[in-house]
Amino acid sequence: MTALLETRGVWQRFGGLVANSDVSISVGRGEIVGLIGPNGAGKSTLFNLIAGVLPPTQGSIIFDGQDVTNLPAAERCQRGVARTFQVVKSFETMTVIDNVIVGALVRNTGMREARRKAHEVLEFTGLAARADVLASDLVPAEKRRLEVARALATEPKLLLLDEVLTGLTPTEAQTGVALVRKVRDTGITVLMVEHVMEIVMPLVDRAIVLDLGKVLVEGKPADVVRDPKVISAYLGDRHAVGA
Amino acid sequence: MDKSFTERRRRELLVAACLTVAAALVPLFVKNPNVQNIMILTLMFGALSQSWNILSGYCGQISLGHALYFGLGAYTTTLLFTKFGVPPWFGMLAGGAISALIALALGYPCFRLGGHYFAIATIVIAEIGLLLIQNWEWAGAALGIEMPVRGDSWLKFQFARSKLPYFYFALALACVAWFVTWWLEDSKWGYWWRAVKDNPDAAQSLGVVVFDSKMGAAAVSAFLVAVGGSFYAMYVSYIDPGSVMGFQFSLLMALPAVLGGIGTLWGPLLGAAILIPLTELTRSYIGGSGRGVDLIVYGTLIVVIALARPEGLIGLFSRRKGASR
Amino acid sequence: MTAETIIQSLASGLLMGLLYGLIAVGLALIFGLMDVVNFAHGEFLMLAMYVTFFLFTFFAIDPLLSAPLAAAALFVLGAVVYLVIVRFAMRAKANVGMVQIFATFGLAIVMRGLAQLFFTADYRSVPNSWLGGKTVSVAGIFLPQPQLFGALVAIAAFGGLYLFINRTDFGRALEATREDPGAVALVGIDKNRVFALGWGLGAALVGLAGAIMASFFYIYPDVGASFALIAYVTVALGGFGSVFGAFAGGIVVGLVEATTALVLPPSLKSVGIYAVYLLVVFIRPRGLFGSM
Amino acid sequence: MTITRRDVLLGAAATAALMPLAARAQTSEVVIGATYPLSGAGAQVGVDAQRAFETAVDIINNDQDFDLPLAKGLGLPGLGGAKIRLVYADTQGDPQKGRAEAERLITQEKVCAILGSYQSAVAVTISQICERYQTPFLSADNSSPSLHRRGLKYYFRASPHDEMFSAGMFDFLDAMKKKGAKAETLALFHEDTIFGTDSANAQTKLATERGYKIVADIKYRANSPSLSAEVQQLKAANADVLLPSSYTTDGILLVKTMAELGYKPNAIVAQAAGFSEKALYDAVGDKLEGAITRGSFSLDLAAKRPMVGKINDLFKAKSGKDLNDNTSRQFMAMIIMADAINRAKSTDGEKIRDALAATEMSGEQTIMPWKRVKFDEMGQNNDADPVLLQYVGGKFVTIFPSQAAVADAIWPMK
Repeated sequence: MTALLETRGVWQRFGGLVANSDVSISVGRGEIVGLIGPNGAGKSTLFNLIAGVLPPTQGSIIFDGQDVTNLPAAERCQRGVARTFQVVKSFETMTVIDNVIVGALVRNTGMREARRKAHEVLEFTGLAARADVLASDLVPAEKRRLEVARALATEPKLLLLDEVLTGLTPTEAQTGVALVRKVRDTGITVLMVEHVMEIVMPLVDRAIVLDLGKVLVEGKPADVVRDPKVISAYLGDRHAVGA
Repeated sequence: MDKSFTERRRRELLVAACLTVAAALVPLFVKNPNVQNIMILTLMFGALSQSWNILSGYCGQISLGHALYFGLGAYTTTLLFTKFGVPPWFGMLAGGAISALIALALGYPCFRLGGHYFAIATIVIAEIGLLLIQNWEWAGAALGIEMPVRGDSWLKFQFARSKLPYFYFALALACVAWFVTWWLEDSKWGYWWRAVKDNPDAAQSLGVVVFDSKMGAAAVSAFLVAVGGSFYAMYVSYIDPGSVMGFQFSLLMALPAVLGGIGTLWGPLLGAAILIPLTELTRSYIGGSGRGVDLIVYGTLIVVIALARPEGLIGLFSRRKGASR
Repeated sequence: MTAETIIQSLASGLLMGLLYGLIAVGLALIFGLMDVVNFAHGEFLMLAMYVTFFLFTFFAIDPLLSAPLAAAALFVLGAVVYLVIVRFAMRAKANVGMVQIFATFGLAIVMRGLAQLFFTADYRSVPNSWLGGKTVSVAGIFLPQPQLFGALVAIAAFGGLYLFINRTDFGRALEATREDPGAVALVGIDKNRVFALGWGLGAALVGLAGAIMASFFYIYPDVGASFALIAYVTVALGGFGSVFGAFAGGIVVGLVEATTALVLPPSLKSVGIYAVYLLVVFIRPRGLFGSM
Repeated sequence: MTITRRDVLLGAAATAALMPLAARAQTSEVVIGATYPLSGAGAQVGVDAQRAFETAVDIINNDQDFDLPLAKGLGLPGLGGAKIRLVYADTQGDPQKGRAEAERLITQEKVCAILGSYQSAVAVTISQICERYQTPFLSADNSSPSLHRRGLKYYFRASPHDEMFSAGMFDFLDAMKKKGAKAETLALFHEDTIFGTDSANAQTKLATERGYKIVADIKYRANSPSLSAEVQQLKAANADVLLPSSYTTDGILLVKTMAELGYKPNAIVAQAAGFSEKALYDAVGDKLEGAITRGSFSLDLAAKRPMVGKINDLFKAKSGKDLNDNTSRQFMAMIIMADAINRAKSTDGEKIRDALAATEMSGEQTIMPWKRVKFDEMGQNNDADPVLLQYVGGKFVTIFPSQAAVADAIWPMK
């Protein structure tokens, strides 16, 4: 089976700063992959390159067998890439249901269908009771969930999650983990960026560790956490290891 | 699951229909031309503000240069009529189409700009338009153009004394502007616009083509405002650059929406219904003093409303949730 | 067109440009501090001109000497406007941008009305000031003294402002507040006090400009309108929030205005300014010196 | 029942309150509307106009010994001594608002005639409305020549329009040339409004017809923050005569900028407007010694016609200013309108119109240097001659035409 997503020799430079150098990763269909690494490792940059916020300086990005390197974010979404934001970006003056409808409109042209789809997604993500509340009135954990709901409404093949579990209480995090599993069970591939290893390791099938803009290690979570290279990369960042 | 939503949409339509019928009956009882004039201006500014609201309220692109489209509508209609004898009904559509095209052409470079840079760009573009017309001999330059008034005619949309045809036209215009807003509110465009206003990055990630959204809003908004400009030209039957394209006019178009509730369905009409009679009455009854008291009253009112009801006067009518709509 | 005409045009444009910069810098300062565009800026200028005019008429104080007084008066006005109006406009939860635009726009109308009520609609001017009507002539190039003095004040004001922002505690507080209003509250800086002082300072700068303008310009309740749009364009051209940008923007606007009038009919000279603004922001969407 | 002090007081108060009502019922009043900019950029002119109209109304309503129509005796004898009441409306210089205000005055305030309106653009819409309601409109001070050429039945103008004014200016230049003065080349300096455009069009036409050379034709934006570029072009052209058409604001800035850029024109012949306003001379009078402006009015007339001086005193008591180009025309508009209403013996629009059309007032019965007031079929008075005034020693001296002149022109200016 071909990979759903592949980055081939991706470089990203900002002026003199190299954020990603020669990053080649691949994500298979139906996988949950964790993209981890210490602060400044270039996770967010790579994430943004995949989501289409900006094109890479060099290299190519292949999604679902097609080169999407130079496609803008909106078009990647139409092809099946959905994302959440690390700092939540809800449509604050809109209700929860309306937030989700925006996403649902990618694959539903009729308003009636879009609305139905949005309700379905709210049901799925456990936000149904809050449908008519303004997004600005949600508590932080709900806002995170709304991000996921909105992204799911676009009916993606690949869901990119940017630190959705960070900063949640243990109970909230557990609900989050359950939601991610549920998403994968519907056949959606998940690539999640997390800074704190402890949270993601039990969840992911495979982990890719970035350090200083390069792929450091990749493999099964159990192997990755034991890898000395990873430990030393995280050394300056004890807290994140969570050990 | 959709019941409350469908019901609300239906209720809005019903309220609008009732208000329209009620408004349509008023001039049958109120014959005073001065009051009728105020009602016509209220409806006109309500419609203009509603149209401005599409781009600036829903889509969040604050334009302070909509006088350009207003002027284009007024000038296209008047020039086609006076120079080529084209009835204003066609001039109106032509003006709308020209404005929409120009809005698209201007939107192409301008929609890359953010916030205040965009607002200032709209102001200076409208000013450039004003200066060009002011120096364009064929279009009357500073002298303006007068529509020759020769008796009543439906084809030419001219009526010497009766204000009823103008009133009903203005009412129709307000209805159309309202209905277009209502209709677009629950359409892909309506959702795209609000998403773009709230958070363009998030919108983009959800498949919203931000640029197209803004262009669509600009075209619809410009078209409707230009039709308003055509109406103004026919109603006043004299236009000159300063009075139809001035910066003040752009502000006057924005003001009702801001005071009534920006980005809301009812805000612009509510704002116009309060602001326009107030403007006219303060000028008529205290402006004659020549001491600026009318300005003080008018300005104070704007400050007070802006501070006391920042979400707009519509907030007085609905619960918080509704206010966001 | 002779070389002399061109040089004279550029010289006049430069002097006027520095003055535009001085008028605009207060606007830029206030914007940079708190993202607020003051739509009553032109009316602040108008009031400063009236202050100067009345000080001259009743107390025979020359505009040169009354400039600090006008600046002080405007400082008070600016701070009061912040405390009484803008502070509340900023509390709005939705559309803060529009609310503050229209709150200050309403204020502008009120100020015009008050000026007409108290000062009448008559056109005033300061007839015989020390500098008024005097001019320095160098090799056939004429440099009017009021504008020359205005240019010097503008340069001095920019220098002072630079030192003030970078070298004084209050200036640093201003900078800090501008970067993160939440954080300064934690270290015990009262945000409202800083903002009020920022507004006072911004208004004082336009007060300075008004005093200089009064010595060569006419004064009436609507005079602010002639300068308001230029001030906004100047600030935007330089980059919102950049004090240095306002300075540079002013010079560009002055020079562009002068050169446009050489090639186009003078009635179209502002078209040149507007076109340059559009050109700049289409290439650099945040103006010449705006932070990205 | 005893009558208390309080009852007496109440009774007295009641009687006092009733009295004026009864008195009002006896003498009917004639309501005339005046539409002017009373706020915004033109407010100063509008406010001065109010004083001019009030002066005229005082003279009409009270018994005054002037050789003006209606000055002697109370009110309008043709209407049983009815008094004139003025209603002002603020147009803010906006055609749409002017139109609305005119309509309000006619339908609500029941005015029988309207005077106006300073800005010609506003006069266009006011006169349209007046035509629709068959209410006479008398342009007091609008000078756009197109106004009376629109075939309106209810439009009248007693004062000259820009073409007549400009013709007067060129007659003067012709006369100066004959005397050997240097006046071959002209520089036009005009604002980009209706007034500036009309004035420049008329002047360009006359210059071509009469063989003058226009070496600079500078159209500038009204209320510009700076006029240095414009003045430089004037300086470079260095014409024999500078012909400015500017309002007060730009006039002040023009003169200041000319001084600053070291440009001393050989002669200024201005199209009034700002150059007949006191504010301009207060500001820059010292630099205008010898400047010439055309005008509708001259205080020098007071020597020949003493009432001019007295009326000027009455006006000055109200406004603190001498009558000028605008206020004198506004004053006369009121007198002419009242005279027509008096002769019409009615407040009916059509009758007043016919009376206006039949107006025949000799120049001596006005405060103006006009031959007479008589309207042609388009409502224009062609016998209103402009004068040329020269600013000498802090006041205006009439220098042209010869029958009105009290001094010779100083040429070139100092």
